Amino acid sequence: MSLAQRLSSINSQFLYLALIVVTTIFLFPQIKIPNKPDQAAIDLYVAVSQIPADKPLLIQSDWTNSSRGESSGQFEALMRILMRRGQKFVLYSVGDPQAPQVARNVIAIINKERVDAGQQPYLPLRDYVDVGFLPNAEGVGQAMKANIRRAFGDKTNRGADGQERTIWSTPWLAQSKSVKDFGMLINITASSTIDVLIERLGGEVPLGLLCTGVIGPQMIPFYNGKQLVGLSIGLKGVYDLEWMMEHGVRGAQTREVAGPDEVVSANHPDIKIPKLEGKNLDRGSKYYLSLHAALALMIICVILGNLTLIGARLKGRKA
Amino acid sequence: MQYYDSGWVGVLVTVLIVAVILATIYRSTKMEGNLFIRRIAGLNAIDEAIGRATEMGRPVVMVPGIGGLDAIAVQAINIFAKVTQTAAKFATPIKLCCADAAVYAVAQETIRDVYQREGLIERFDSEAVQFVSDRQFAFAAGVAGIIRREKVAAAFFLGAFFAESLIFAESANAMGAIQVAGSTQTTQTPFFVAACDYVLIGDEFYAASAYLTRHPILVGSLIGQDYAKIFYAALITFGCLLTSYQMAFTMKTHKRENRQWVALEAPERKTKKDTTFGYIFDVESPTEEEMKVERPQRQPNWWEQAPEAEGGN
Amino acid sequence: MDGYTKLKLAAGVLATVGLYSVLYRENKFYRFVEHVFLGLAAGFTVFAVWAETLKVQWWDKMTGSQGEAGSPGTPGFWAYILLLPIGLMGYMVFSKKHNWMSRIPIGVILGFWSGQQIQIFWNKWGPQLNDSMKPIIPTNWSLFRPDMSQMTPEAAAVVQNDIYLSQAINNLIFTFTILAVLSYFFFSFDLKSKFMQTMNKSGRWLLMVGLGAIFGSTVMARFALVIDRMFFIFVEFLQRALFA
Amino acid sequence: MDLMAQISWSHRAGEGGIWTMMLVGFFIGMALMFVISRAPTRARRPIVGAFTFLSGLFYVMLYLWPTPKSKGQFDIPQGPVESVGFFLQDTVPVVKDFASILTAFLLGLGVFSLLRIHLSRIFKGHKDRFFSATLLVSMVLMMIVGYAQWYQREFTAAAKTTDYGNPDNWTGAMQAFDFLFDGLLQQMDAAMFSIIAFFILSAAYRAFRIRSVEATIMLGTALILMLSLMGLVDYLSTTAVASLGGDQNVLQNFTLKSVSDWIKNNLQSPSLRAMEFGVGLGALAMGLRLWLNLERGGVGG
Repeated sequence: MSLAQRLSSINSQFLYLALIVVTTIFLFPQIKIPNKPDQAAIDLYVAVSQIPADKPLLIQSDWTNSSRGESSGQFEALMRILMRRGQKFVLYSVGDPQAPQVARNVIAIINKERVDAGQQPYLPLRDYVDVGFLPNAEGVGQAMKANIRRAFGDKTNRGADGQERTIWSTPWLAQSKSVKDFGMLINITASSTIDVLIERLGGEVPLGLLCTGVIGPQMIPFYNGKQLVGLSIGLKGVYDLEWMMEHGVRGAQTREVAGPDEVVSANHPDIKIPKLEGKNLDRGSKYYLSLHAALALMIICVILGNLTLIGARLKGRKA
Repeated sequence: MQYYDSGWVGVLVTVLIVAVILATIYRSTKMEGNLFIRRIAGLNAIDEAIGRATEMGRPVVMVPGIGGLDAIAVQAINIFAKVTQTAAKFATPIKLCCADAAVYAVAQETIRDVYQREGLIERFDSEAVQFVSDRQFAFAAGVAGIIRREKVAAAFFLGAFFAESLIFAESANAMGAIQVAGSTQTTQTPFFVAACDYVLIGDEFYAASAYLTRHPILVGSLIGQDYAKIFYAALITFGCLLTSYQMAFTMKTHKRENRQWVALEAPERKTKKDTTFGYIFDVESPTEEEMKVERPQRQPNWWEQAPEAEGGN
Repeated sequence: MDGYTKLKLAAGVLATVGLYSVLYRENKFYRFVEHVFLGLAAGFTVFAVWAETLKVQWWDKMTGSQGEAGSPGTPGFWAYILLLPIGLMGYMVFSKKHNWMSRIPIGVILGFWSGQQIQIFWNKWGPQLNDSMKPIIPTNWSLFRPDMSQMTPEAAAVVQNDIYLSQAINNLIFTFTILAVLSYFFFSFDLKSKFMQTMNKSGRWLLMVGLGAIFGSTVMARFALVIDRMFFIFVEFLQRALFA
Repeated sequence: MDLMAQISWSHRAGEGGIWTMMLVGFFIGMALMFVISRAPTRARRPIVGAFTFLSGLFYVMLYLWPTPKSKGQFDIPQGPVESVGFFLQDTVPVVKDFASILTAFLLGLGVFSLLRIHLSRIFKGHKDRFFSATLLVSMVLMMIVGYAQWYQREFTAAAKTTDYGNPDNWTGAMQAFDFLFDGLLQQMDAAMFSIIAFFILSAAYRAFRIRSVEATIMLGTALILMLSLMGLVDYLSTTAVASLGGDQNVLQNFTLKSVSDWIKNNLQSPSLRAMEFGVGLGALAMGLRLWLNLERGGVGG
């Protein structure tokens, strides 16, 4: 058996083992890999950064632990951005009964981080409201369009004083009577809940999307069609967000000399968003090197797989 | 409200497409003879797959996706009904795994119906159609287990599949099964293309029932869909040319301000939004002034908050 | 880290290893974990169907709530009970005589789905059609858009609105792709003309480009998840919990 | 219409009246069901069709009927057009849940299917009976623990004063639920999800070969996209292009990132869009056939 043949008939169990080894080893070295964020992610970041501070956001968090590798990094980054900017938001889920809990866990972790850094934690009712799980994605979309107050109903949150109060009792939600009164609706999802949103709330409120790499390609046409103001896809998207938080974004027109890592947005000629202070690089940076390794392994596999095919063809040509 | 500005165009187009589909259905029910449908390789493979399962004496597994009960699941079950029809004749055992109780109910009803109509009800195994789990990955684990334990010889994965598609495809591949797959989720199609023998791409899936049964209503509906596609193509071509012409050779002399056309000082280059189609598609929202309506107020019911209290503390 | 947390992590790791063992081959350990998985999932569904869906969407609305201090409560809308017999008809599927009745709840569910298809059609596809009408005649015949960082805002605005040759060519490719792929999905016409056959064939090839691109970007998602699992096993469990 | 207005659709909670009304409603429903079950064979299809049509009609009307502008909660509609519009808008929050409520009622069928298969395995001494028993035990355990902790969380007197968000206050049932759900079920979800990565690797190795033009095109695009996701490779390609100098503007278009973006925007996006156009039309046509009871073959009968 020639080497080429042997290489192209590897038992799949060896490949599986190789993947485990490769991804694990590269989790440990901490290297900051240079990055150029996607324009779609830049658009999302800029759009979020430009929402007036007094306009609350709607955050539809539909991910669970099964897509933790991508979604939790995205949600963490989003929460950090919003909290640093002091943006108020309404958090709800339609995708899975378990989604609110994983979101709460992330908020608790980031709050701890904030307290450790000497900042105020983000508290229910005061800084955000937690609507929890609303079953039936299509129905919720329909109802939000018709009447957002009835769609969310009389959900209560426990305030800092330990009292349960209805979410509509918060002063910063008083002016929000319809979906149109919100600055943006951001969906963090691993499923097709975003389709439901585009179908039912498209045009009512700007839609932003943080999705997994699986949903991503399918959503690019909707981003190009301006139905989404921006989107961050998968682990690369997480790293993009972390990178922009760490280095800031400027428009192609602002002529100040910037660091080599600063992000330049082609779609926003005269914008200047400074870097955010505090912990910016987290899960995206931790996993990115392993992702490289895994992708490299994949490419090697494809090449090996093709070796015999090419070899056999060459042989056939000679004969 | 939805008819405001150029909003009526959307309603009109929708109604038009619906009308065309209904018209072609009507027309084809009146026509005689077999209507043409282009070859769809994945569907021709059904008999080959079942034939092999029969030879090997191993079961055929069918999965109608993991979505809830909607047209996609119904379409998948329609195709499976056809598969079952052939399998029933050869007494090949089938396994139909569902991820939704409502889909399970439909499948159970339909599959039994197939055996009944073929006069082979004694071959119907009431456990052939089973509900596995409605949690995505529990379902994936369960079906992968079934595929491996039952050593299936043919596998049909048709419907709304998400990430779990590859778990099924590779498990079936490890068993050496012939696989026919198709998903309306475009993101899963490449994985099926890579791992399965035959794949239905895009709306070949929706064309399948017409292809298999040649029922005039279904074929008529397919023709209607084709007309709609031609309409799309024509609209895109025409829109493309008109937009190009307007953006390249005409200038903008007026702009719209507060619902009034105001003359510009100097003509400007048109952007996409200023072209005819840009105007039609980009529906302007009404101003607050236009939205204002005074209506008499009714008394609130006892459980409703009085208007002034709304939103307050 | 307390004992309970360690135990919980250990159980998670064990379950992960159990499910991964199928990669080697189907075995008893996998079969055990698989059945635990299916059982837990079914149990959770039975719990969630009442606690998360029926209680909130049906029972609470039907029975209403008594007001507590300050709030007047909500009335019960008893007519919701009428949904129950409709739902029960689904169970007729096992009856030999009345199994057709199970089609009624199914029909209602499908009816709602179908009605919504017509309702959402334009909102989803209209903007897509609009975006597909791209200008293919350049307004500026130089190949590329110049670097705008040196320009005054007025000059930049003009440049931004111009369509350069490269952009026009890209738009032409875009339009051709969409038409070619669309032609691949014509089912009921026998494409006899040479032109249409070429369109059809290039449509299939361009479709493969699209699918390949999806494959390429989706791979990232899969690897991200396996990386996260390894992070869970080796960092969260072994490094931080067991050998901390 | 007058008769409809006479019926009180709502009743104050917590009084006997609401239960009476529910009971009456239930018996009316069951009586209707009985009447329907006596329907002659040829009336069956129209009955099912009527149910389907009416359900679909709601959303079609919602789309076609002019939506009243800025409807306030206590506004009285002016004229018949607005009356219908108001009615439709007010009914959306009620009707939206019907489908999911009915689906939830049908879950019993699924549970029945599971029980039937696994109980028969246990009693018939199937070789996998031990595993079937495992399944049933974990199912029952999860159910009991789930409902127990839910009850403690929502309905006990202690729930009003205790903050169960804090794990220190958890009861035994809550701890058990956390272990089963968070410790096992969720981890299994994640494990099964991540297993796909392995399959993708073996599938790519086995099937991603340049056998035909189509396969080669797909493989080539996939490789470019994968490389572009590697920030390091992308950075190197950008640096390499920049170091070549010359006419920067032109060469900039041939960095890995530019090429992959170009593919995404000018080839992937339109080809997927065209495919989705077809799928969208397919769904619309199928929806139309189901709504109007025109579906034939298989499910349509």
